[in-house]
Amino acid sequence: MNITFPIYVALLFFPGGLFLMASGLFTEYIDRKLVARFQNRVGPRWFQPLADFVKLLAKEEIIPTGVNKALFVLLPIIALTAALTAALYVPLFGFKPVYSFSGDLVVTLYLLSMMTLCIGLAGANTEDRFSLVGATRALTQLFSYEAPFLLALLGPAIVLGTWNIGEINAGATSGTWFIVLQPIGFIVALIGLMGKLELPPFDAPEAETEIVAGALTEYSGRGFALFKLGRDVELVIGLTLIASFYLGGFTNPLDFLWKTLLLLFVTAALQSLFARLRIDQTVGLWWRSGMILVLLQLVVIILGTYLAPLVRPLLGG
Amino acid sequence: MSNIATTVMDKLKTWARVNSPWAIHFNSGSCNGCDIEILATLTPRYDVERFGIKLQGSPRHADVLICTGPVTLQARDRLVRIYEQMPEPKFVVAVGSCGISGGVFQGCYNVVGDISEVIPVNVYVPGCPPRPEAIIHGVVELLKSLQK
Amino acid sequence: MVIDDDLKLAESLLEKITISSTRPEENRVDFIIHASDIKKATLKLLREGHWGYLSAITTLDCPEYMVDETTKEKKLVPEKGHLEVLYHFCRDAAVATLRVSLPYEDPTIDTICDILSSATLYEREAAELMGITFRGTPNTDRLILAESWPEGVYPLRKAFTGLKDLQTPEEGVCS
Amino acid sequence: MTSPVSPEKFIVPIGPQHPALKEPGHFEFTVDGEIVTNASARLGFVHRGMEKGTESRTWVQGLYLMERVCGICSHVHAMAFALGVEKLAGVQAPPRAQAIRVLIGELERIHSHLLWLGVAAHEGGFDTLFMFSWRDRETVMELLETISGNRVNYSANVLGGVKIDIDDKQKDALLKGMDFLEERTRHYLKVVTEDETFLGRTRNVGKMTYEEADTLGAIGPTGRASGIQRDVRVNSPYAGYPDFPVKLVTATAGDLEARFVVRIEELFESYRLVREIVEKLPPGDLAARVPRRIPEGETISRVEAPRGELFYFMKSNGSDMPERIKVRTPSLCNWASVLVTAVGHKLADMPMILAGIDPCFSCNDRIVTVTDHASSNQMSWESLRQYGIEYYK
Repeated sequence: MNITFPIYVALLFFPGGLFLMASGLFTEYIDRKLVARFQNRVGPRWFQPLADFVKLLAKEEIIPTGVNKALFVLLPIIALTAALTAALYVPLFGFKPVYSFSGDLVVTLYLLSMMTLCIGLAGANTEDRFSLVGATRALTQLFSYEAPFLLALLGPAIVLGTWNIGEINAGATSGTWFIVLQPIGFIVALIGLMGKLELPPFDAPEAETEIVAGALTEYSGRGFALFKLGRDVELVIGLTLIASFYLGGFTNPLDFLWKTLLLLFVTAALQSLFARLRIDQTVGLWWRSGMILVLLQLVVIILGTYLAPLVRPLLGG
Repeated sequence: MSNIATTVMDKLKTWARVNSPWAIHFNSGSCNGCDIEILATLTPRYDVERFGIKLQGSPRHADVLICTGPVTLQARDRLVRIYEQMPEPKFVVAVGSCGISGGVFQGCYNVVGDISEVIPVNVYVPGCPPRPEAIIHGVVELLKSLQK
Repeated sequence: MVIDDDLKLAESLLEKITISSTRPEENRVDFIIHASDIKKATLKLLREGHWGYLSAITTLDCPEYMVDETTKEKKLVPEKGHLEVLYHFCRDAAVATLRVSLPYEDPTIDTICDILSSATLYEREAAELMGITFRGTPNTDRLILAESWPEGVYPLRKAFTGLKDLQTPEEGVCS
Repeated sequence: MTSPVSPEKFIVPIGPQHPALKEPGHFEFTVDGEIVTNASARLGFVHRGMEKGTESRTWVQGLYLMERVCGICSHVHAMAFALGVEKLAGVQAPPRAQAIRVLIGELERIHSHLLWLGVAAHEGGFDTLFMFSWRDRETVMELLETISGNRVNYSANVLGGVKIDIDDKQKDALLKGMDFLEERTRHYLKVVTEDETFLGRTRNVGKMTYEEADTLGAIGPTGRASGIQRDVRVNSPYAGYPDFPVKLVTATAGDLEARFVVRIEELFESYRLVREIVEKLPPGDLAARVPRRIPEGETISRVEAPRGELFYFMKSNGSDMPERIKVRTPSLCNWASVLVTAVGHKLADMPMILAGIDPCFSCNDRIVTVTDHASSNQMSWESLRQYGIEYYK
């Protein structure tokens, strides 16, 4: 389905703004409900994230002393806008990406990690010790999972020879699914997404039982609401990215729906299975195992793509 | 036109506040009988997340302060500080008869005895300790009072 | 019976420094010793005899009462009476208690923290609630009472009847 | 243990309000580089002045006051108090009452250990285990409620005996509950000893050797995990324990994992005991009369609480009000031994070490105070751990 929407509709309503936020909230609901059901609990009602969001908007916003006021107010807005702009290049809901150019994969990834940067800055901005530590942890985690996550997504890009998400999505629908061809890439990408969104077991930066609420301890009201919404939107975009790369792209909304929900189910299961890793364990896990696996896989891909044309005439003839 | 907008906004605000009351728990000297019952409300059998109640870590994120214990002298100013850190509109639920009248510890030298002497309290949940259902009922009563 | 041998062992360990030893119950023995011998006694019991472990330090306030003729109920004689410090050592079922009595005017005793470092907790509590000073104890800061608690007021003393009688606590309710 | 004030001394204050601690506590770890040089806690937030309270209450009122020293082990406090008063008054509770006391004591140990398993898992971020163990704990809470009418603070004890009885319907509810719990606990034992993320946080963390534990007087599961043969139910049996002997559960590793395993194995022991008591419940009446005025005298009553030996010193002066009640709770001993062994350990392990001894603040509102150093700069608990990790990298 490659109907293209007029730019304003795309930006404000359909694949872009409002609908994306609504789907972000709905994904958060499904995620919390799944985790609760795994823990044998009943879990929240369907409109819970919406109620949380509206309530937080209606709450009084406390600006603590010793804080750079402009930065304090601006950071949540930047975080949310970064997440929303990243959505333009991603084939949301099975439609062709609104705007794509070659190399937009790298731009999207860095727009997505802008959110963690904003949280890190927000934490460092205040004097509260808990958020200072939360900020250092968030940034440490950012540096440790960013590279493997990018390399894992590069796998299919190299095989299809293009860095344009739209084309990768189209290419992925043709051949066999990349999850079969590059299983390591899929695993590292999925775990990288969980690390990026600080979902448990990688939620050391906002470990509720250790550092109160990490970098966002000082935020209340609107700022906290925007940060939470930004994270939900990022969850939707991340799932679409991995689903379109590794689960053989999607051509229609139905295709999109069942693939992202499948991935969401897997992440919810992973969330409730493990204890929270200490920050040094998460960083260790990434640099030692994640990085090496992905590099190994890239070497295999590169050998495969460049040697194949030489070898095929010998074999196939 | 503008008053219709404001009434809709108010209705929306109260709907949101009633459906997502985030709570924070402070033990101001309790024998932790009430605290383990508050914790029990999170577990599968009672699960307060059905009503949107989530236990938050930071006072900044919380609307409802669930306070237990007869407020010992030592915990008094910390309790006041926690109360002041919470953003408006904030509510207090005093769980257990210690918070209401000092309970069994009345007359002990280090005990203030009644939470409402230190911070304004909206709902009292009597019992030593009250059952998890009673604590949930207390919070639901608080939410009903918000509706009016 | 095993308990009896433990008690006899304790008595043999301490017979040189005890003033007198009694058996209030079949599994307990009490030794009355001088305040200055406390270090020697603990060393003998814990290190030489390996006699169990220090279970608790209890402090007693034994003031003198005089019967008031008119109202016939007991009244405290101010500044009269003595404090008592009890060191309880347990070994299986047997409990040996070292009893030291200290005068009101100068309730000081040596610390046993150098023998048993974890005893600092019990000494800290005794010092704060009953007003007994332990010479040479490593840490003398306030233990459990609130910072706002007035100095020199010892709640577990019989003379203490409540903070309200001393001074009214400052204002309470805020906004 | 005098710690010299070294220039770069970090004092880390945590609490009193902290989501990890279900109760107020304020911990200060003085650190020299990576190694903890001095660990002290400043509690007092839960100090209600109960010992003084008992002196202005009659013996019967004192029983209800002592039940609320700690909500999790309320029966054990009441039992120790009642046993002490009976010894002073020279009264012997009937055998059926003693057996029921032991039964409720074991049920309370089950509920306390399951509670601790959940809270320690929650502290380590393993929320699913927290939810599951607390869901299973509801079975034992229900059993306690059917027997005594209340989930916490069951006040089954009366001076001279017990005021509740166990009929046949309750007996088979107990047996059914025990079978369900035994099968669940076997699963938890497997999780605690095999789940590698959990082992990453517990294996040889907070190690305490046998000698350290012995000299410092570590008691309860913390001490038994280092091989200390100390369990009041075995060394000096009280109430109904002489006719229902207990097998001592110990481990040797002395680290956090051993403490987990010891507590879970004690659960199996408690299930066996409850089954045995339900079958062989002696007949007879429930309580003996105890006079209002207790004759003059002193006594010591020692009882095995879920966290270790609970020590009561009671002195009566012949009137109907006690002269002096001294309560030394098990957590005080555990605190002392762990805070001393914490010296020399790594910083990053502090949270789990503290969670490992099952700290119960309201039990021991009388712990070491803070050392105030003008030169110290304040770090949060977490930034100290972060400091540890930076140092490690």
